Amino acid sequence: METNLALLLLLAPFIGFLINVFAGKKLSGNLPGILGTVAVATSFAVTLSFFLQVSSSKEPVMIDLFEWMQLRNFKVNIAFQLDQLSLLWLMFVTGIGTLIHMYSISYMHDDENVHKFFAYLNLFVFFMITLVMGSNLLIMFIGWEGVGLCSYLLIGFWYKNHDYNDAAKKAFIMNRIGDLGFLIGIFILGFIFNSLDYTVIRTAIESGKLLQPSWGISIAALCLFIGACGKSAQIPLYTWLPDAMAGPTPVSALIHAATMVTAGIFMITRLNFLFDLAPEVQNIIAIVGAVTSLIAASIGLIQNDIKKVLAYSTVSQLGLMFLALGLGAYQIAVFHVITHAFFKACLFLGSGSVIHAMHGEQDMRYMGGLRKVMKVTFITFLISTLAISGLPPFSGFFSKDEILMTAFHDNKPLWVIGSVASIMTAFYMFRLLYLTFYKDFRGTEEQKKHLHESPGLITFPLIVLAILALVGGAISLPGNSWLNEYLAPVIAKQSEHHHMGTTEYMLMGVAIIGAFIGIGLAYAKYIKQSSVPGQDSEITGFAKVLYNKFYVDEIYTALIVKPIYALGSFFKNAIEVAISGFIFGLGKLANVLGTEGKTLQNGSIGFYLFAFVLGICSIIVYIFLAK
Amino acid sequence: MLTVFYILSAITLGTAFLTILSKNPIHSAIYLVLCFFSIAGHYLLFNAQFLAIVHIIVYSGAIMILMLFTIMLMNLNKEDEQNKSVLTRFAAVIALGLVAFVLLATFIKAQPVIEGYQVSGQDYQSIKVLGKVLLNEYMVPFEFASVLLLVSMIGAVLLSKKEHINS
Amino acid sequence: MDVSFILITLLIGAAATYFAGNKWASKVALLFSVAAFAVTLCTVNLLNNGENVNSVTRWIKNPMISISLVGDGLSLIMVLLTTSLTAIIILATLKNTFKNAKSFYALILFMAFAMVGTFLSADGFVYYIFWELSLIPIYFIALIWGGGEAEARKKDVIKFFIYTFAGSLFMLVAFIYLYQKTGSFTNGALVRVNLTDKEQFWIFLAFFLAYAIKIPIIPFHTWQANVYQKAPSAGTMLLSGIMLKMAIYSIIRWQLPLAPAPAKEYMHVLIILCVAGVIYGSILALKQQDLKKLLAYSSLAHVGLIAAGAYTLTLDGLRGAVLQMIAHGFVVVGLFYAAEIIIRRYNTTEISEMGGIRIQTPRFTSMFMILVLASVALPATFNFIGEFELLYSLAQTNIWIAVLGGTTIILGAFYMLRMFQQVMLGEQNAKPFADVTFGEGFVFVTIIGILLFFGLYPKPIIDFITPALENTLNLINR
Amino acid sequence: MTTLIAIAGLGIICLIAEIFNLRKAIVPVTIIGLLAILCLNLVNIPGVHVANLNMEQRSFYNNMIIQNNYGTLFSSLFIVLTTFLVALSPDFHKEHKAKLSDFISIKLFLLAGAVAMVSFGNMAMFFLGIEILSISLYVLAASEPKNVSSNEAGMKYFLMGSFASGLILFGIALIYGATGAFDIAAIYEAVSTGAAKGWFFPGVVLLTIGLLFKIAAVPFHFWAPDVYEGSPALTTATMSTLAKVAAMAAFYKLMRGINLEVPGTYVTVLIIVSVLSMFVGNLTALKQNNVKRMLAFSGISHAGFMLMVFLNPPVTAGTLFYYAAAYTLAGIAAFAVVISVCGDKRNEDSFKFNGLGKTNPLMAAVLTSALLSMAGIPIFSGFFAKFFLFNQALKAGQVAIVIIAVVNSIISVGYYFKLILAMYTKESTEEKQAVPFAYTAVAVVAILLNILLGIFPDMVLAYL
Amino acid sequence: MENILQQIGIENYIYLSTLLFCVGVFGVLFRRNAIVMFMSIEIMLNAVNLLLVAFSTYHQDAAGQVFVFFSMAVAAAEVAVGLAILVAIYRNLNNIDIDSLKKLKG
Repeated sequence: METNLALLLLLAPFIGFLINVFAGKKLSGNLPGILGTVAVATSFAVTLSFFLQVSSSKEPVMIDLFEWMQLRNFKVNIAFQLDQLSLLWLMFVTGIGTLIHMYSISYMHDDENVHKFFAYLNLFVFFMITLVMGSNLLIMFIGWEGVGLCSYLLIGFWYKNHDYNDAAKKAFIMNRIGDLGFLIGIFILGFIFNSLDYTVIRTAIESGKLLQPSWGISIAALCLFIGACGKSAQIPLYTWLPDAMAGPTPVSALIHAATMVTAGIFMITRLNFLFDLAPEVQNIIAIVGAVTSLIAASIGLIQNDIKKVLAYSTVSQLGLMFLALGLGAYQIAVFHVITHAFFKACLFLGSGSVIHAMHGEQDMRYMGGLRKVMKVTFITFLISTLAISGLPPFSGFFSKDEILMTAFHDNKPLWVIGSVASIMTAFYMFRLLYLTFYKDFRGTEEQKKHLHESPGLITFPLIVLAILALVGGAISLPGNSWLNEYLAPVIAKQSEHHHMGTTEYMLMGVAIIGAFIGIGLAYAKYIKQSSVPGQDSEITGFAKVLYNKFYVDEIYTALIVKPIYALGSFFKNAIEVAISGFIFGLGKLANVLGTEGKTLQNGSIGFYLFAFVLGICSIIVYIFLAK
Repeated sequence: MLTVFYILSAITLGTAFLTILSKNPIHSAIYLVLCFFSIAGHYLLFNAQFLAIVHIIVYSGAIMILMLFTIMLMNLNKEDEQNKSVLTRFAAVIALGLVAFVLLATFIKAQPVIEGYQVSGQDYQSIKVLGKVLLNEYMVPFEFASVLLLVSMIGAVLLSKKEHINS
Repeated sequence: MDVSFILITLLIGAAATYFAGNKWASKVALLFSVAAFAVTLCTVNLLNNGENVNSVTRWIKNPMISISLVGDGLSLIMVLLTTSLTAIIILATLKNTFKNAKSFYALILFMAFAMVGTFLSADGFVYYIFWELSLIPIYFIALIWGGGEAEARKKDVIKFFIYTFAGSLFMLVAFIYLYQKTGSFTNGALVRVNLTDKEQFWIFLAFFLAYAIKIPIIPFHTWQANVYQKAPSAGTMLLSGIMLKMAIYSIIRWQLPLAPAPAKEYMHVLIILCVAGVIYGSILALKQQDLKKLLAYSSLAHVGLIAAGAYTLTLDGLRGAVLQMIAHGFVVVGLFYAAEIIIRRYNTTEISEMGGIRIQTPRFTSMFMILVLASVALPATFNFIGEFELLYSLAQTNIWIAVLGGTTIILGAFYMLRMFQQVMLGEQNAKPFADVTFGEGFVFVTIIGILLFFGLYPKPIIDFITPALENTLNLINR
Repeated sequence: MTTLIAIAGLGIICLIAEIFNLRKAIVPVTIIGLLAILCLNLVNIPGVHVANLNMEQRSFYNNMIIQNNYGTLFSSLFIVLTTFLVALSPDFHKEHKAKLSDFISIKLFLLAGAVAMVSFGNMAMFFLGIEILSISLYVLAASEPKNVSSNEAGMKYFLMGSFASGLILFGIALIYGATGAFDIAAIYEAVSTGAAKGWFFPGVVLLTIGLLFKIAAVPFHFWAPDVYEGSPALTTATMSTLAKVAAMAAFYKLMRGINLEVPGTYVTVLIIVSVLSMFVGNLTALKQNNVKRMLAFSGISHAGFMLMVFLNPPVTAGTLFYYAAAYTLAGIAAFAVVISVCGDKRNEDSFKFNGLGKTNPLMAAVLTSALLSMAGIPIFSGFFAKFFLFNQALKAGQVAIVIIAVVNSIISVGYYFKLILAMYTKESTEEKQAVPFAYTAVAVVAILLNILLGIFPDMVLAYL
Repeated sequence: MENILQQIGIENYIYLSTLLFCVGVFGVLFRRNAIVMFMSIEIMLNAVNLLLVAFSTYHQDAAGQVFVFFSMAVAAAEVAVGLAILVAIYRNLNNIDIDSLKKLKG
C-alpha cells in the first residue's frame, strides 16, 4: 500500500506530463492546465497523508523497487525514502507547485503551447519529487539532472527568441559544471562507503569505522558542494539564475525561487552527517554563502528589471541559507528555505501579475502607481516584501534572524556580511515596491488603458502565499521550534539551541533597525525625492559596475568561453590540419617517389641494360668481394 | 701450345672488339666470322673436331649468313649510325671495366687449387661418344630442342606473314 | 542451433536481397535483418539456459585454423546490437530511393554478416578475415551512395580505407607472430601463451594501431569526420553505430587478454590519450558548421571515453564500455537519422542554413531532443548508466582523469545544445519542414524506447555480460 | 612426361588443323585437349601430404624429367592458365584469323616450356624450357608487326631477354664446371659431398640473376613495364601470369634442388631484391595511367612478395604455389576484363574503365574482385597467399621484412583502388559495347576459382 | 690421350671466356645498331660455349659438349626470331637504331 501510494505521489505528475505531451494539443482551453494542477495536487494530497503518518510515527517509509546499476563494489537500486526531511520538502514542493500550476492556468492562457508548458511543469515536479524522494545519491542525481533539464526546457520555453535559448543553454551548462562536481563526489563516496545509500553512509559514519582518511570525505563534501553551487546558484556558478528569468514568470517562481534552486540545500542537509565530518568544507560553504549573499544583494540594488531584482534577491537569500548550512545550522537553513519559498514565490507571482497587467513590460522605470489598480497584487506583494526585508512578525524575520544569530555566535565577520546583505535586501525590495506600485504611472498611454487587476486564478495563489509568508515563521519560533524537533531524526548533530537571552534580543533589534534603515533609504530616495533610475548610459562609477553585475559574465566569457572557442579554432586549423597533413604527406611522399620511379623508367634499352649490369656487379661484389 | 693459345685468344678478343667497334655492320659481321673461326680454333685445341665443325657450320654458315642477309636486305652497309653521346660511351666503358673486374676477381678468388690435372684416357669427345650421349642420355632435350626450333620457325613466320583476311 | 545460424541468415539474406531486385530489395533486407535479430535472440535465450551455442568447424590444416564461433555474454550482446541496429538502419532507409538498391541493401547485410562474424570469432585468423571483410561493403557504400562533391568524397573514402586497412594489417602480423609461438590462432590458446614483456609490447602496439584507427583515438581520427560527412546516412550509422564498436570489443576480447603487461604498464598513457580525445573531440565539435561533422566529432568524444574505460582494466570500466557501446550505438544511429531527416528535407548539411524547425515539427523536435539528451547522458537514459560506470572506473585509476573525462558531460551538453538550438530553435524557417511520418517516428520511438527502458532497467544486460567480462578480467590479471 | 608429350602433340595438332582448314575446330579442340591433359596430369598426384620435395617423385629418361607434386601442381596451374588464355584468343585475334593457329600453337609450346621448367631433372631441360618460354614470348610480344609499340616491346624484350639468357647459360656453365654434371641430383650430390669446386657459387649467383630478370625483380625489372604496355593485351596477360610464375617456380625448384647451403649473403641479396621490388613496383604503380603498365608494376611487387619464400625455403613450396595460383587467377580475371574493355584498340588508359560499374556491372565486379585479391583483402585467395607468406616469413623470424611487406600492401591499395574508384564513381565516356561470351566466361571462372581457392586453401595446400 | 689442359690450365680458359663475355656485354651497351647488338649477344653465347667445352674437357665428360649443341640451337632460334622482329621494325621505322625505340616509358 505504502509503495503504491508513494508511486502515486511520484508518478502523478509524470502521468500528467504524459497526457499533456501526447494529448495536450487536443485538449481545449484550460484543460491542460487543470490536468496539470490536478496531477500535482494529487501528489500534494498523498504527501500530506505521508507527512501526517511520518510526523506521528517518526518512522521513515522506505521503498525499494529494483536493482538499477551494478558497480564493482556496490549496487544501486531504484529505491525511495520518505522521511521527515523529504516529506517536508515534498510538502512545499507539491504545495507551492499546485498553487503555481493554478496560477499558470490563467497566466499562460493565451500561449499556443500551453499544453507543453504544463507538461514541462509536471515533468519538473516529477523530477523534483524524484530528487527529494530518492534513497540514494544516484536517484537524487536523476532528479537533480532532470530538474536541470526541465529548467532548460522552461527557460527556453519561448524558443523563437535566441536570447532565451542562450539563457536556457547557459543554465543547463552551468548546472552541469556543478553536476560534474556532484558526480565526482558520488564516486569518492562510492569508494569510501561502498554504497550510495544515505542510511548506509550514515550508519558507517556513526559507527565510526571508516577505512579511508577523512580528507577523502572532505574532498567528497567539497565536490558535492560544487554540485550544490551549480544548482543553487552560488558563487562562482550563480550567473545563470538571473538569466533564467527569461522563462515565463511562474517558472521563475516555482523553479528558480521556491524549489529547484533549493536542491543544493536539500542535498547538503540530506548529507549533514557527512558535512559534519568536514569542518573545512563547512567553512568554505559559509564563506561562499555569505559572499554570494552580499554580492547578489549589491547587484540587486540597482537593477531595473523587476524579475532580475527578484532573481538577485533569490541568489542573495540562497547565500544566506548556505551561510546557515556552513555554520552547521541545518534546521535553520531548511527553515529559511521554507519561508523563502513562500515569500519569494509570492513575490515572483506578484511580479508576474504586474507583468501580465503591463503586457510583458518588465522594466520598473516604466511602471509606477500600480497599487491603485492592482490592489490584491499590491497587498500580497507588500506582505512578502516585508517578510523578505525581515520585519517581524513576518516569516522572513524569524528565519533570517536565526541565521544571523547563529552567525553572530560562530563567526562575527560573516554576521556583518549577512547583516549588510539584509539591509541591502530591505533597500532594494522597497525600491522595487516603490518604483512599481507608488507614484504615477510612467508607461505608455496604451499600457495605461489596459491596466487591470489579474483574475482570480492569479490572485488566489498570491493570497495563499501571502498568508503563508505572513504566518510561516510559526513553524520555528525562537525558543519553541517545531521544525527542530521534527527534523531531529535526520540531522545527526543537533546545533545547540540558542537560549533567548539579551544578546539575542539585541541582535533582533539590530536586525530590525537594519531593515528599517534600508526601507528608510529607499523611501527617501524613491518617495521623497521621487527619483526614477536613469537610462543605462547615465549610470557611472561603481554603480555602473554594479549595474553590469561586476562584469562577471564578461569575465567568464573572456576567461572560459572564448578560450574554449579559441582552442577549438586552434584544434581545427592547426592540429587537425597538421595531422591530416602528415597522413597526406605520407601519401604525397609515396606519389613523389612514384614519380621518381617513373623518370627512372626512361624507355632507353641502353639505360636498362646499364642498370642491369650495375645490378649484377653490385650483387656479385656484395656476395663475393665485400668481405 | 701456350703460345698458340695466346695467339688464338688475342685474335678472339681482338676480333670481338673490332666487331663492336666497326662502324659498318658488314665489317662487324666479317670480324665476327673471324672471331668464330678463332673460337673454332680453340675447339680444335681441345681436340673437339666435331664440335668445331658444327660450330663453323652453324655460326659462320647459318647464323652469320642470316645476319648478313638481313643487313643486305635492309641495305645497312653504310656507316649511318648516329653518334652516340659521350655519356653512353662512358657508361659502356665503365660497365665493361666493372663487369670484367668483378667477374675476374670473383673467379680468381673462387679458383680451386688444381693439383696435377689427371687424364683418364677415356674417350669422351669422339663423334661416336657424342652421338651416344646425345641420343641416349640427352634424348629428351634433343627432342625438346625441336620444339624450340619449331617455335622459332612459327614465330618468324608469324612475324613476317602477310595478312590476307579470308573469312 | 548455434551462433553460426546468425551468420548464415545474414549471408543468405545478402544473397537473397541481391537477387530480389531493386524493387523488393529493401523489404527482403528488412525481413532478413529482423530474422537475424530473432535468431540472435533465440541464441541468447539458449545461452541463458546454459546451452552450448558455440560452433567449431575445421578449416585449414596448416596453419591450423578452424572456424570457431563462440557465443558468450560479451560477443552475443554485440551481435544483438549489430542485428538490431541493422534492422533499424534498414528500416530507417526504407523511405529513401537508392539507385541500384539491391546492391546497397545486399552490402548492408553483408556488412552486418562480417561484423557479426567479427564479434563471434574465437579464432584470431577468422576474426581478422571478418574484420577486414567488414571494410569492403562500407567502402562501397560510402563511395557509391555517398554525398558531397565526388572528388573530395573519393579522396576521403580511400583515405579511410587505406588508413584502416593499414592499421589492421599490423594486427595480422601480430596474430601470425602469436601463431608462431603457440601453433594456434584460437583465443583460448593465445591467451595462455607466455610472452616476454617486450613481445607483449609490440603485439599490443600492433593491435593498438588497428583499433586506434578504427575507434578512432586521437591522433588517428582524421579520417572520421570527413567520411561520416560524406557517407550516406545508412553508412554513417553502420560506421558509428556498429563498426567502431568492433574495435572496442576487440580491445576487450583480444588486445587486453593477449597483452596485459603493456596494458597495465602504459595504462595511464592510454587512458590519457583516450581522454584527451574526449576533450579534443568535444571542443572540435563546438567549431563545426556541418551537422554530420559535428556528430562525428561528438562520436569521437564519446568513443574516446569508452576506450578509456576499457583501458582501465577494471570490471566497471569494461562493463561501462560495453554498456556505453550499446547505448552509444543506438543514440548515434538515432542522431544520424535525425540529421538525415533534416538534411533530406533541407538538402544541406550546413547548420547555418537550418534553424526554426521546431515550430513546424513538434513531434520530430521532441524525439530529437530526447536523443540529444540521451547523448549527453542524462540520468535515466541508457547512456547515463554507461557513462557513469565509465567515469567511475576512471575515478578508480585517478580522480583527476575522471574529472577530465567528466568534462564530457559539460562540453557534451555545450555542443549538443548549441547544435540543437541552431538547428531546431529560433524563428520559423522560411523553408517548410514536414513533421515525421509514421515510419520515421517508428524508428525514433524504437530507439528511444530502448534507451529509456534500459536506462531504468539495465539489469538484464548487466547480468548477461558480467560473467564474460569477469572472465576477461581474470585473463588480464592472470 | 606424358603431359609434356601431350602438350607438344596438341600444339602440332593445331598446326595441322590449320593446314586441313579446320580453323573453327582449333580452339574447342585445344581447350578440350588441355582439360584432358589437366586430368591426365592430376592423376599423378598421390593425394597424400608430402612435406619434402624430393620424396614421392618419379624420374623419366635418365632423370631428364622428374615428376612430383610440386611439378604436377604447377603444371596443372599452367594448363589451367593456358586454357584461359586460349579461350580468350579467338575473340582477341578476330582481326587476324589467319594467324590464329600460330598463336594457339605458340601458346601451347610456351606451355610445354613452362611445364619443362617445373619438372626438369637436368639443366638442359631447364635451359631449353626457359628458352622456349622466352622465345615464344618474344614472338608474342612482337606479334603485331604493323604496330610500332609491339615492335618496340618485342625488341626490348628480346634484347634484354637474350642478355639474361646469356647470364643463365654462363651460370649453368660454371655450375657444370664446378660439379661436372648437368643433372640436378648429381649436382646436389656433388655439393653435399663437398666435391663442388669454387666456381659453383658464382654460377648459382649468375643463374639467379638471370632468373630474377625473368620474374622482373628490381633492378632487373626495367623491361617489364615497357614490354607489358607495348605487347598485345593477351600477351601481357600471358607474361604477367604464366611466364612470371613459371620463372618463379623454376627458380624455386632450382634453388631447392641444387643449393644445399646458401650463405647468408645470398639470402640477404634476395631479401634486398625482394624489398626493392616491392617498393619500386608499388610506388611507381601509383602514378600509372595505363592499366597494363600499372599491372606490370604490380607484377614487379608481387615478384618481390614471392621472393619472400626464400626466407624459409624448405617448407615454402606450398606457399609459393598458393601465392602463384592466387596471383595468376586474379591476373587472368583482371586481364580478361581489361581485354574486354579495351579490346584490341591498343589503348588501356584507366579512363577507359570509367563507369564500368554501370555499363557492365559483372565485369566491374570481376575486376574489383581481382584487384582486391591482388591487394590482399580477405576471402579472395590473394589475402590467404599473403597470409601464408607472412606466416612462413615470421616462422623464419623475419619480422622486419614482414613489416616492409605490410607497408607495401598498404601502398598497393592506393593504385588498385584508383581503378576501382574509376569504375564506380566516374561517368562512362564510352558507349556500351557487347562483351564476347568468352571474355565473360574466363573472367568469371577465373575469379570463382580464385575465391574457391580462398575459401578452401587446403584444396591445394594439402599436397605440398 | 693428351689433353690441352695439361699444358694450359683451365683458369686461362675461364679468364678468356669471362673477358669474351664482358666484351659481348660491352658491345650490347656500346652499340645502338640492333644488328651489332645481336652480334654482341652471339659473342656472349660463344664465350659461354667456349667455357662449356673447356669444362667438358676438364671433366673429360661429353655432356658439356652436348650442351653446346643445345646452346647453338638456342642461339639459332633466338637469332631467327630476333631478326624477324628487326625486319618488322625496319619495315615500320626504316631504321634499326635502338634509340628510336623510346616510345614506351614512364
